[in-house]
Amino acid sequence: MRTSRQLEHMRVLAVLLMLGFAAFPIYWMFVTSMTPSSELFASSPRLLPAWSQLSIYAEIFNTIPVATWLKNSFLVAAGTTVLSILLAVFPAYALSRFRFAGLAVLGFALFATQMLPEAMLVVPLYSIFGDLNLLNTIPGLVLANTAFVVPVITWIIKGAIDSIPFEIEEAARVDGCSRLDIVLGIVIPLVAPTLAAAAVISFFHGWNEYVFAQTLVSSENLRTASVGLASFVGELSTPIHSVMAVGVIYTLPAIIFYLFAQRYVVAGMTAGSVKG
Amino acid sequence: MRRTVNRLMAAAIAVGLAPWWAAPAFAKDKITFAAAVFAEAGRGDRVKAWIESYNQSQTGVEVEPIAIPFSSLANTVFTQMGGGGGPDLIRLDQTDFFAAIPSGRLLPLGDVINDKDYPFLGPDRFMKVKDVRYGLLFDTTGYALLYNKDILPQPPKDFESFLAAAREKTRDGTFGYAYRATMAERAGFWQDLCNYVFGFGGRWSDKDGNLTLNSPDVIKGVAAYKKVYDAGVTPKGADAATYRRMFWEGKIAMNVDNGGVAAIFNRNAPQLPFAAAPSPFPDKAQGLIMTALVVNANTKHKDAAGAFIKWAYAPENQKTLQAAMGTSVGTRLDMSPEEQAKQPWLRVYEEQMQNALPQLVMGHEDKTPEIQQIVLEQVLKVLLENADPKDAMDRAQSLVERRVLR
Amino acid sequence: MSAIEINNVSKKFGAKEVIRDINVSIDEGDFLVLLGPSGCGKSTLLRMLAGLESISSGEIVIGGKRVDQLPPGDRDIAFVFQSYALYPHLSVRRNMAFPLLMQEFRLWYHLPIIGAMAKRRIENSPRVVEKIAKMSKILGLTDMLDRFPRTLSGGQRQRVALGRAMVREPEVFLMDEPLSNLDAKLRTSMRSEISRLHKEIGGTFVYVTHDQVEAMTMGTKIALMRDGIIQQFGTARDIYTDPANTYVARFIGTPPMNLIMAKWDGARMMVGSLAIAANLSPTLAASDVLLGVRPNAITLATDLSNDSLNGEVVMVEHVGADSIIAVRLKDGRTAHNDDGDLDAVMVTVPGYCMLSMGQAVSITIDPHQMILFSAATGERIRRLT
Amino acid sequence: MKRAQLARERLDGHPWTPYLFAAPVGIYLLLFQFYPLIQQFYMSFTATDLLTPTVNPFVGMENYSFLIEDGELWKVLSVTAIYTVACVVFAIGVGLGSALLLDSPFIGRSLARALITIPWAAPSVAVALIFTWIFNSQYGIFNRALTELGLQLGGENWLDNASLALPAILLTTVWQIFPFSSVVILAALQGVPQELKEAAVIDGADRLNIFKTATWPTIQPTVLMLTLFVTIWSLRRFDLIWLMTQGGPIGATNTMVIELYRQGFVYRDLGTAASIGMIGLSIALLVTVIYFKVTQMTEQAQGKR
Repeated sequence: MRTSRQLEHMRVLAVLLMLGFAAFPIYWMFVTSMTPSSELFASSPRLLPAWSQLSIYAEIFNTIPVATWLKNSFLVAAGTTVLSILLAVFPAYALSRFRFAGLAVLGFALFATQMLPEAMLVVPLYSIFGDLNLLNTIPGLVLANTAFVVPVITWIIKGAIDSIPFEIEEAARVDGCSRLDIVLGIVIPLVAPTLAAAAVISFFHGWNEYVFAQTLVSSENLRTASVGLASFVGELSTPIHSVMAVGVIYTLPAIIFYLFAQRYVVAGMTAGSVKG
Repeated sequence: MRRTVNRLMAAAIAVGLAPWWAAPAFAKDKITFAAAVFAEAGRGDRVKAWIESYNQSQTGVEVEPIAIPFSSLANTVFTQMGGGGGPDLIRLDQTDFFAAIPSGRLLPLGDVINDKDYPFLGPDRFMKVKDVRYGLLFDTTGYALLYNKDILPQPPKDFESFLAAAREKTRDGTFGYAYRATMAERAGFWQDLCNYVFGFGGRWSDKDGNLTLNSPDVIKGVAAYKKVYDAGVTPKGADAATYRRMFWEGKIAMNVDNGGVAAIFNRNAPQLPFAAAPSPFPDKAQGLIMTALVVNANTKHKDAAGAFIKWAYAPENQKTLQAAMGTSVGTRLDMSPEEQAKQPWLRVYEEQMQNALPQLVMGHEDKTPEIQQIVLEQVLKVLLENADPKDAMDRAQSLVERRVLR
Repeated sequence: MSAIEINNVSKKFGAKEVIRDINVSIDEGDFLVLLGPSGCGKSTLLRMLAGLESISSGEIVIGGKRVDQLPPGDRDIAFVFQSYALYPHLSVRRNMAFPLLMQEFRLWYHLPIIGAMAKRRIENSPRVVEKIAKMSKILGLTDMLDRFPRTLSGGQRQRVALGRAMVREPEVFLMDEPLSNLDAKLRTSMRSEISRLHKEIGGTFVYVTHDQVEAMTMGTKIALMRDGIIQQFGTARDIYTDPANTYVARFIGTPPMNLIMAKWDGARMMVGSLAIAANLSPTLAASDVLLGVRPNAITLATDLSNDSLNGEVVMVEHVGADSIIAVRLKDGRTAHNDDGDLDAVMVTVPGYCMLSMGQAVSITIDPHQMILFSAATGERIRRLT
Repeated sequence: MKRAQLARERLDGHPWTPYLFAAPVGIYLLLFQFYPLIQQFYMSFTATDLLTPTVNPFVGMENYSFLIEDGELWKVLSVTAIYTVACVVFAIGVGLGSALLLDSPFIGRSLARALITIPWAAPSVAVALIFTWIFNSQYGIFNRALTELGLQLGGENWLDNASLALPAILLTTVWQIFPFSSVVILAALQGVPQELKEAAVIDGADRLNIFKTATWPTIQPTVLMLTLFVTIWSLRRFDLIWLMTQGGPIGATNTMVIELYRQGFVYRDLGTAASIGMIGLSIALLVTVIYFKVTQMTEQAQGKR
């Protein structure tokens, strides 16, 4: 029989191992970015960053258009977030609250899009976008990404709306709200934590997306960070520590943003409105 | 039909989307030029500067360079061309060039440029298919053995001594040789493989265009590739970008590579004492890299593209381009003795050019990407799973016949 | 003028008819309680009054205006929900101001920032501020106006829900089991509080409950419902003393009215083989009847005789001031054993009763407190001379 | 169920309202998902070149029969199946383990809960890049660590080895998605009734029994749902595999989506690519149908319906 103290130690060890597993690759990306190129191929690897190499980051911004890439990724991500949320709230409400002919079709259609690989739709989307003059534009990328984000977040928001008691909406109706007033004035504030979570998901999708950004945009000054980073996987290209530095610059904001946004993903605002 | 539906839907939602952005209006005729070279360290900026000098020279046309990484250039550009768009000008790799011709995606250039006005280099003849010109030779180079004189004072003369030297020089983080052997670097793998196959007398097809993937000489080349692989003289896992950097940092003794790479070595490490020699293979034949400057058939700026082409092939501009690229460009240029002396390897490459063959499956130029994929997968089986080279190439031959030539 | 008129109102969910042709008219200032077991349609009827539920046929008139096709907000009503249905994202003050805000709401108020400013302006207008001050004073909510619903106790939330209903000063207050989520003690005090509010602010109340005590204590009128039909409509006294049928008789009163099977042979009332003294002479052909008698209209005796209804004690319950004794009759049956009750006559005896199980007793029924139902239909037989 | 339906009915306002609410997203999906999808469906019966996608000579079932006869499809399908099943097992397994670990109280738990989500937040392209570097045979930290530990595995060419590339890709994938399943399961664990656990403890159950009787029944629907999602995501995962191995070496990591992309963009054969897409889509649909059947059956078994 193990003592509870031993168990406690084992648990701490397990947690540390798990966190190490989760965080190590990102740490290693950072270390590699800070390893002077002469040491990169040394026989024993450098396990700690060489802080003297911090200037690599300043250098990166001077030699590689990282700032533009990040700006584009941000615009795509922010656009995707706004458009997706705008598009998702009303159908989510309809899915949760109405019973109408076509409900099942809409529900299934939203789910089915989860099964379509982006790679499959690139060609037809390219020709549609060509006709719409959307190629080589940030709005074009936003539209393409939104098509893949909206279904997911519609389901998520629907789930949150499901948990709002009908009585609250009925109270609003008695108080003189129209259906639109209810969605905008009651439902949206009540599902705000879920909307925040949905926004995080949308933002990440936009920030990370690669296939569309690679094909639907060709202008160098509209290139996103994902494509920019992938472009290093070529020949005659940039040294590995610069590549890793760009990787860090691209990854870190996402991680920090996520750690920050996590707080908002904790729901529970309806607690107390109904029952004891 | 599809078009019509597209257009209708386009019209329907264009109204709704119109305020999203204002269509940019350009005073100049703006055309785009996509090439992988713009993204390359060392050469990219110089070639971009070359284009900028064109933009400065006149007010009618503005050329915007678009850098697309080599590995995704064909995918990206072909998708865009298929969708009815794409850049106006493209520098296409030879395999992609031939792939694009049958589908009518390249604009015939017979009326843009008069052959006789330009002293094109020999490989330019490949730019014409059935007497129709689909592109212009943009840059070209052959292959030769590059070696670091600090590590290896004398170049090996034959394959055996080459292998022995490579073995001898592999120690303490230094490697005797480097080449590509992964699908992640499919195009480069193919180029390196072509050098071995050609170097051992093999050809992918005969004069009549019949496939000869399993001919004895091809198999000899593949076996040699495997021998090098097993010798443990290469930095496995280092991609070309990495091992080329290692070369100029003095960690690689030898490398069979093209003239562009030599230029990069020189530019990144001017003091590096490297030299070029003929490749150490029995047959003098080596691969030939060439790229074509083509005009997208979807272009709406044919005249602007033509104007740029005429400028690009003017002798003085070709000279600047040559300096930027470090390889031969489309036309023959005279070089002063001083320039020759500064870049002694250029002569070697020039001489090797005589024996150079395009890295294509002649007679099936447009099918080369598919054939290349199958051949490389079979060669990988030889390298990784110790498959018998003959069996593997027999299989490649039959797979290609079955899948590609169906 | 009656405050609410419900004329021939029916409601169907698919093939199922949950409200069947209801006609009710309520006077201004009435406190109507819709009473009945769960699933009887009382809540549906209330929701139809509110406009939360459509009606299948018939018409509803509130304050002289036909409203059955109007949205809830236009019916001049307020609704208090069982679950309170407070807006969790709004403070108490803003919860209460919400109906007033909606009266002046414009579509553009949905716009961010400027919409919010416009809403603030309304919420801070003297009219709204004064009303909320007044109502919160009445309800004792003044100190918690800036708190959020989740920080309030159940009773406090209930008050807020009432306050939100009251600020509109509507023609009609509709309440759907508003006390059922409170504990027993709080329920009693809220009960009198609601009655007090009804007197203080006036207006017509319609109140749904399944609790007969609430109905009896609060309602000026009670409508007892079952299966979508109003069984009886009248004052609490009417319903208690003068039930229209066995259902009403058994629904009201604790323990409920005893229904003893009897036979009217044209002249005498026979329970088993015993003719009992009954102050009844129905103009009725000989038939089976049910003798309705409240437990407190029966007296118990331990001395047996052949002229009394004899039986034995099968249950004794002490409920403080009274004791409840169940007596199984030796020579007579009750008509209420089908719903799981004891086949026994319930008797309430004041004080602590010392009778024990199995003891033989006799019962005597007060002849003036007997009522008669048809054994066949359960309807009240009123043709008495 | 019944109540929800009644409730829905009672909220119904104007008959057009639901359509008005659903219209924007309906039109949007029609335009950007289903119209292209129908094009792809049609294209799968044609010989279409990437360079001339508007020229679609109709060839009937030829693309499908080629795929079936060629035999490459079976390898692709088996790689896809292995990859998908392994992703589900490991991602959910590791996710469950870490969720249980993070559910029990310890100092710094909230920090640990936040940190574990790091991989989920990292963009795929960056993940592909760093793992390619980590798995590098000469300079990768993975091999160096293995050599330090004295394991025979050291020095392997992970991404270039036909039998090791898939495990390497799997490790990368699991690293990236296990935080997701961990967080989702962690949320489900909050719903485990404490009383049930305590009852099990009083009944003398050991840890495994407590898990089986109290924890598992509560989180089982969540785990099922995760299985569906991880399955579908694995079926369509592209960036990571493409950037790390392009489906190689020798087709060892050639999943359906990679093969689709290769057919379409390397071989420029959009017709064959589309037919692979259709086969993949049918598989995804099949998985979904099975999922709903299984959910239904387990719910019935547990008497929830």
